[in-house]
Amino acid sequence: MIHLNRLSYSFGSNWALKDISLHVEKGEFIFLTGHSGAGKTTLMRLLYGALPVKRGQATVAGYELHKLKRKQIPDLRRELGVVFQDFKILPNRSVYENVALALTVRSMAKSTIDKRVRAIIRALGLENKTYIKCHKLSGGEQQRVAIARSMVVNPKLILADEPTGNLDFELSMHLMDVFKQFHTHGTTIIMATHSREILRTVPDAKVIHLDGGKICEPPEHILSEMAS
Amino acid sequence: MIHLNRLSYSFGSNWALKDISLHVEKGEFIFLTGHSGAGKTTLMRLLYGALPVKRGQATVAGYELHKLKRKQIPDLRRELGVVFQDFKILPNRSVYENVALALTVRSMAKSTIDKRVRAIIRALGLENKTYIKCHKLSGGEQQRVAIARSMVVNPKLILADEPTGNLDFELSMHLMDVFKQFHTHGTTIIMATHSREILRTVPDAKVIHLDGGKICEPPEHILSEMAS
Amino acid sequence: MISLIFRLIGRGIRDLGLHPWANIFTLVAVTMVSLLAALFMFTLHNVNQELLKTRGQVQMQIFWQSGTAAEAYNRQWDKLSKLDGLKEIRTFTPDDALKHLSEALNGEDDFAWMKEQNNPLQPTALLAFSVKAGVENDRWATDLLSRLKELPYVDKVHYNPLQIDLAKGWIGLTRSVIWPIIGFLGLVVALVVGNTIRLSLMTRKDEIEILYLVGAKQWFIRLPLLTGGALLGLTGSSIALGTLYGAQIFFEDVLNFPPLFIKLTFLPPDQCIALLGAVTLIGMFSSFVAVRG
Amino acid sequence: MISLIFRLIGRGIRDLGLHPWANIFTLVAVTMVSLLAALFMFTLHNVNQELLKTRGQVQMQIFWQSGTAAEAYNRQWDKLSKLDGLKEIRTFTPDDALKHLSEALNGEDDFAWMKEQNNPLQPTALLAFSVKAGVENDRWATDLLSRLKELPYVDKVHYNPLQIDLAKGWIGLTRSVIWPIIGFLGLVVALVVGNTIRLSLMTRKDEIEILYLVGAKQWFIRLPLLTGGALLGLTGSSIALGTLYGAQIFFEDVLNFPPLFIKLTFLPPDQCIALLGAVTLIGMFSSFVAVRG
Ligand SMILES: Nc1ncnc2c1ncn2[C@@H]1O[C@H](COP(=O)(O)OP(=O)(O)OP(=O)(O)O)[C@@H](O)[C@H]1O
Ligand SMILES: Nc1ncnc2c1ncn2[C@@H]1O[C@H](COP(=O)(O)OP(=O)(O)OP(=O)(O)O)[C@@H](O)[C@H]1O
Ligand SMILES: [Mg+2]
Ligand SMILES: [Mg+2]
Repeated sequence: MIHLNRLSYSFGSNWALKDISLHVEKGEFIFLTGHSGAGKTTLMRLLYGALPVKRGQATVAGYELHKLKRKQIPDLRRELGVVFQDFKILPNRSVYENVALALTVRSMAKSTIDKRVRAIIRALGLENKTYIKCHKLSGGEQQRVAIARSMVVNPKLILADEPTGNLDFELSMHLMDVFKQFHTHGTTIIMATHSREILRTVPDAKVIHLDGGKICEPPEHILSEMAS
Repeated sequence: MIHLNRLSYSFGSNWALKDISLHVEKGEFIFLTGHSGAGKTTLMRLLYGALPVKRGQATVAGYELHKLKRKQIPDLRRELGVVFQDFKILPNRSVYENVALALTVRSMAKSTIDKRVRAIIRALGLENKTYIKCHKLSGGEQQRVAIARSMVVNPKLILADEPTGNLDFELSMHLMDVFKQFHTHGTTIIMATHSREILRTVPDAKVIHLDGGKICEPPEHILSEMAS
Repeated sequence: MISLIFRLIGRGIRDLGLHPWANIFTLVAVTMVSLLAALFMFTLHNVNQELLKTRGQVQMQIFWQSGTAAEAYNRQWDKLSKLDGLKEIRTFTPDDALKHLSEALNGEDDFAWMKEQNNPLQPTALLAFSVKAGVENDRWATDLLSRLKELPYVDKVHYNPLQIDLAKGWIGLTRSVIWPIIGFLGLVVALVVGNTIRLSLMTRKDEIEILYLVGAKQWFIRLPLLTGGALLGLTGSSIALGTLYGAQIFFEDVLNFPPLFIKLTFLPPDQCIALLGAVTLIGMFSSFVAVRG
Repeated sequence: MISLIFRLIGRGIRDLGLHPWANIFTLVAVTMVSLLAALFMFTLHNVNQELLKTRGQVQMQIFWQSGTAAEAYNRQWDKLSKLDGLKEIRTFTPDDALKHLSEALNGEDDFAWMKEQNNPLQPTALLAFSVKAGVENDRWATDLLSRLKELPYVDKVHYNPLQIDLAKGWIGLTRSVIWPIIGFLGLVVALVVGNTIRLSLMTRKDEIEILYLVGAKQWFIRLPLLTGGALLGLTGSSIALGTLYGAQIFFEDVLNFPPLFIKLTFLPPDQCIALLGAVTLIGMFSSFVAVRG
C-alpha cells in the first residue's frame, strides 16, 4: 500500500523528514508516534500529496508520488480518507454537507450519498447535529465531523492525524472501535497519536516512532503499552 | 475569583449550560471535565466575555458579567490568560509576535515585553521557533504558542481549554509543571481536559464535571484518578 | 454529466448566499463601477450626438428678398424640405423673426438700432445638411450653394465653409478618441471588477483548499466559482443599466429647454449588450484566475 | 501615549505588508476608480472650459465698408481691443478673409459663386465679450451694439441676442448640473472604495477577533486599520492623479488643431486636493465601519 524509500523533506533548511524508508502492506494498522514537531504531520502531508516528494521515492496506493503530476493529485486523494490535525472542515456548512462533500467530489449519486452520510453520522454520534453549521460545534464534535468525512468514502487507506485530541476517553474508545471495524474490513490505517490509551486499544498494530524527522526505535514506555 | 449563580446559556433553543452555580476561590486549581459537547467551552466563553450572560449571575475577577458593558470587556480580559481550544493564534505572525501581542495590547514597555516573552518561549521549549511564522508550526507547537500567550501576562486567572490535546505525554507533563508553578504563585487555574493523565498530575485540584450543561458528580473513573 | 454540470452551477448560485456580506460588498462595487462606465458611455453618446447635430453638418441660411409673397416662399420651403441629405429645416417668416427677436429681448420695445439700419426683416430658412466624411464634400457643398442661389426670389445665401472642416474634424476626432476611451474604460472596469471578485474569493481561500484536499478536481471547484463570478457581473451591470435607464427617463428633458434643446437618449442596445457581456465575462475570468493562484 | 499612537500607526503601515495580495487588489481597485473619477472631473472641467469659452460670451461681428483704408480700420482695431469686458478680438483684412476662404476650400480656385454675388470682401473684426450673469445684460449689449454701429466707416454689425440666452443658460446649467454630478461621483467612489476596503478587511476578520480576545481596546485595533485604510486611499488617489497628469501632458495638444483649438488643461489644485482628501477619508471611514460589524 505504501512504499517509502529514503524519503526526505525540508522546509527551507529545516529537514523535517530524513531518510524515511518504510513498507506498509494492505490491511496494516500503523501508529505514528513522536514528540511535537517530530514530523508526523509532514509525513502525512507527503502521503496525500499536499507536499511534493523532492528527495527519495514514495508510492501510495499505486501512485508514484515522486513522479506525480498535479492533475493526478485528485485521483490519489480519492483513494484516501484523511483526518487533518486541524480538521479542515467548512465552518459555514452543515455537518451533513461537510461529510457529503467527500462523496459529492467523487460525483456519486445523491441517494447513495444520503444513505452513507447518514450511516456514518449516526456511527459517530452526531445525528442530532446533522443540520447544524460546523462553526457552531464544539471542538470534539468538529473532530468527529472530520473523522466522518474521512470514513464515508470507504477508502483503501485512512490517514488520521491525531484524531482523538479533542475527545474524551469513552468517545475515543468508541471511535477506535469504528477505526478497528474499518481495519477488519481490510482498510489500511495510519494514525498519528500522542495518547497512550489509544495505543493500548490496537495491540497488534505496528508503531513507527519519529524523532527529529528520523524513524527510531519506539521508547520503552510505548513498547510497554503495546505489550500490555 | 469566580462566582456563578444559576448561570444558564442557550444557543437558540439548545441549552448548552443549565443552572450552573459555582464558587472558585483565589488560588484554586479546577479541572473541568465532561463529554464532548457538555458545555465546557461554552462556560469558558461566558467567563471571558465572549458570550453575554443572559440568565443568572456571574462575577469574574471582580467584574459582574451580567452587568458588564461592552467597553469593559477588554478590561476583564486583561485580568485573564486564556488558552483557546482552537488556539486562535495569528498564522502569519511569528511566535514572538503572537506571544508579545498579549503584552502589546496592555501597552507595556518594549524592554519588559522582550524579557517576559523570551522567558516564556524558553520555558515552553519554543526558543528555536521564535521568529518562525505560526502557520509553519506543527499542531503541538501552535498549542504551546497559545499557552505561552496566556501565561506571559502573569494573569490572576488562567482559563485553559484542552491545552494538551496536541501534545505528547512528556511535553504534557512538562507543561503541567509550568501550570503548577503559576498555581503555587497564586494564579487561579481552570482547565478543561479529557486526559486522565493530566488529572493525575494535580491531585489536590477540584473537578467540576459537566454533563448535558449541568454540573454533576464526576464519574467513578475520574474520582479514582484523582485519588490515586 | 450534464446533470452534474447543472448541479455545480446551482451550487455556485447557492454558495453566493453563504457569504452574503462579501458578495454584497462585491456586488455594490461591481454595480457602481459598471454604472460609472455606463454613465461615461452615456455622456459620450449624448455629447457625441449633440456635437454631430450641431457640428457634423453644413448649414446654409437662405434669405429671400423682402416683400416676397408668402405663397411663393412657402412653396419653395416645401420643395427644399425634400432635398437630398437634408437633416433639418427651420423657416422664419418676417413676422416670426420679429417675434423671436422681441422675445429674446424680453419684450423690450427698443428696436431703435434695428430701424436705424433701415433693414426690414426678410423671410429666411436655415437648412442643415449632414456631412458624410469623404473627399467630395467641398465640391458638393459649393454645387449645392450655387443651386440654392439660383432659386427665384432668393436674395443671398450664407454658408460658412469652415463648418465642413469642423464637421470633418469632429468625425475624425470621434473615431480616433472614442476607441481609446472605451478601451481605457474597459481596463478600469476589468481591474476594479476583477480585483474585487478576486478579493472576495480570498475570503473563501480555506474553502477552496479544503475542496482540493478532499479530492475535488479543478472543474468541480471552478465551475461554481465561475458561475458565481458571472452572476455577480451580470447582476451588477444589469442593476447599473437599469438605474441609468431610470435616470435617463427621469432626466430625459432636463436639458430640453431653449436654447439647448438637448434631449437625452439612452445607450443604443449594442452598447448595453457590450457592457453586460464585458462585465459578466470579466467576472468569470477573474474567478477563473483567482482559483489558479 | 503619543509614542504608542505612533507605534500603532507604524503597525498599520507594516501590516499592509502582511496581506500583500489583498492590499494590492484593493489598491488597484481604489486607484482605478479614483482615476475614473479624476478623468470624469477632468473631462467635465475641460468641456466646461471649452463651452464657457464659446458659449458664455457675446460675439459681435463688425463689417467695415469695402474700400476702407487699412490705416483707418487698423487704428480702430487698436481702440476696440481696449474695450471693457472684451475677451478676444479677431481681425480679418480683406486679404486675410480671402486667404482663409481659399484655404478652407483646399486651395481650389473656384470662387465663381462668390464673384457672381458681386460681393467684394470687407475688413471684419470678431469681438467676443464675456457675459456676466446679471439682469442688466440685454441693455448693456444693445447699448454696446449701437455704440459700435456709430463708429466711422462701419458698414454693419451682426449680433445675435440669442447668444446671451445661450450663455446664461449654460452658466445656469453648469451650476445646477455640476454639483449633482460631483455628488453622484462621490457616491460611486465612496461605495467602491469603501466596499473594497471592507472586503479586504474581511480577510483579516480572524485577526481582529483574536485581538479582541486577548484584551485589545477598540482604538488599539482601529488605529492601525484606519492608518492602513487612509494610506490605501491616499496612495490610490495619488497614483490616479499622477497617471492623469502624465496623460494630460502627453495628450495636451491632441485636440489642439484647427478648427478645434482645444488645449487640455489639468484639474485645478483645489479639485485635486478634494479628490485626494475624499478618497483618503473614505478609506479611513470604511476601515472604521468595517471593524464595528
Ligand atoms: N510549512 C512549514 N514551514 C516551515 N516549517 C514547517 C512547516 N510545517 C512544519 N514545519 C516544521 O517541521 C517540523 C515538523 O512538523 P510536523 O507538523 O510534521 O510535526 P508533528 O510531528 O506533526 O508535530 P505535532 O505532534 O506537534 O503535530 C516542525 O518543526 C515544524 O515547525
Ligand atoms: N455558536 C453555537 N451555536 C449553536 N450551538 C453551539 C454553539 N457553540 C456550541 N454549541 C453547542 O453547545 C454545546 C456545548 O458546546 P461546547 O463547545 O461548550 O462543548 P465542550 O464541552 O467544549 O465540548 P468539547 O469537549 O467537544 O470541546 C454543543 O452541543 C455545541 O454543539
Ligand atoms: Mg502534527
Ligand atoms: Mg470545547
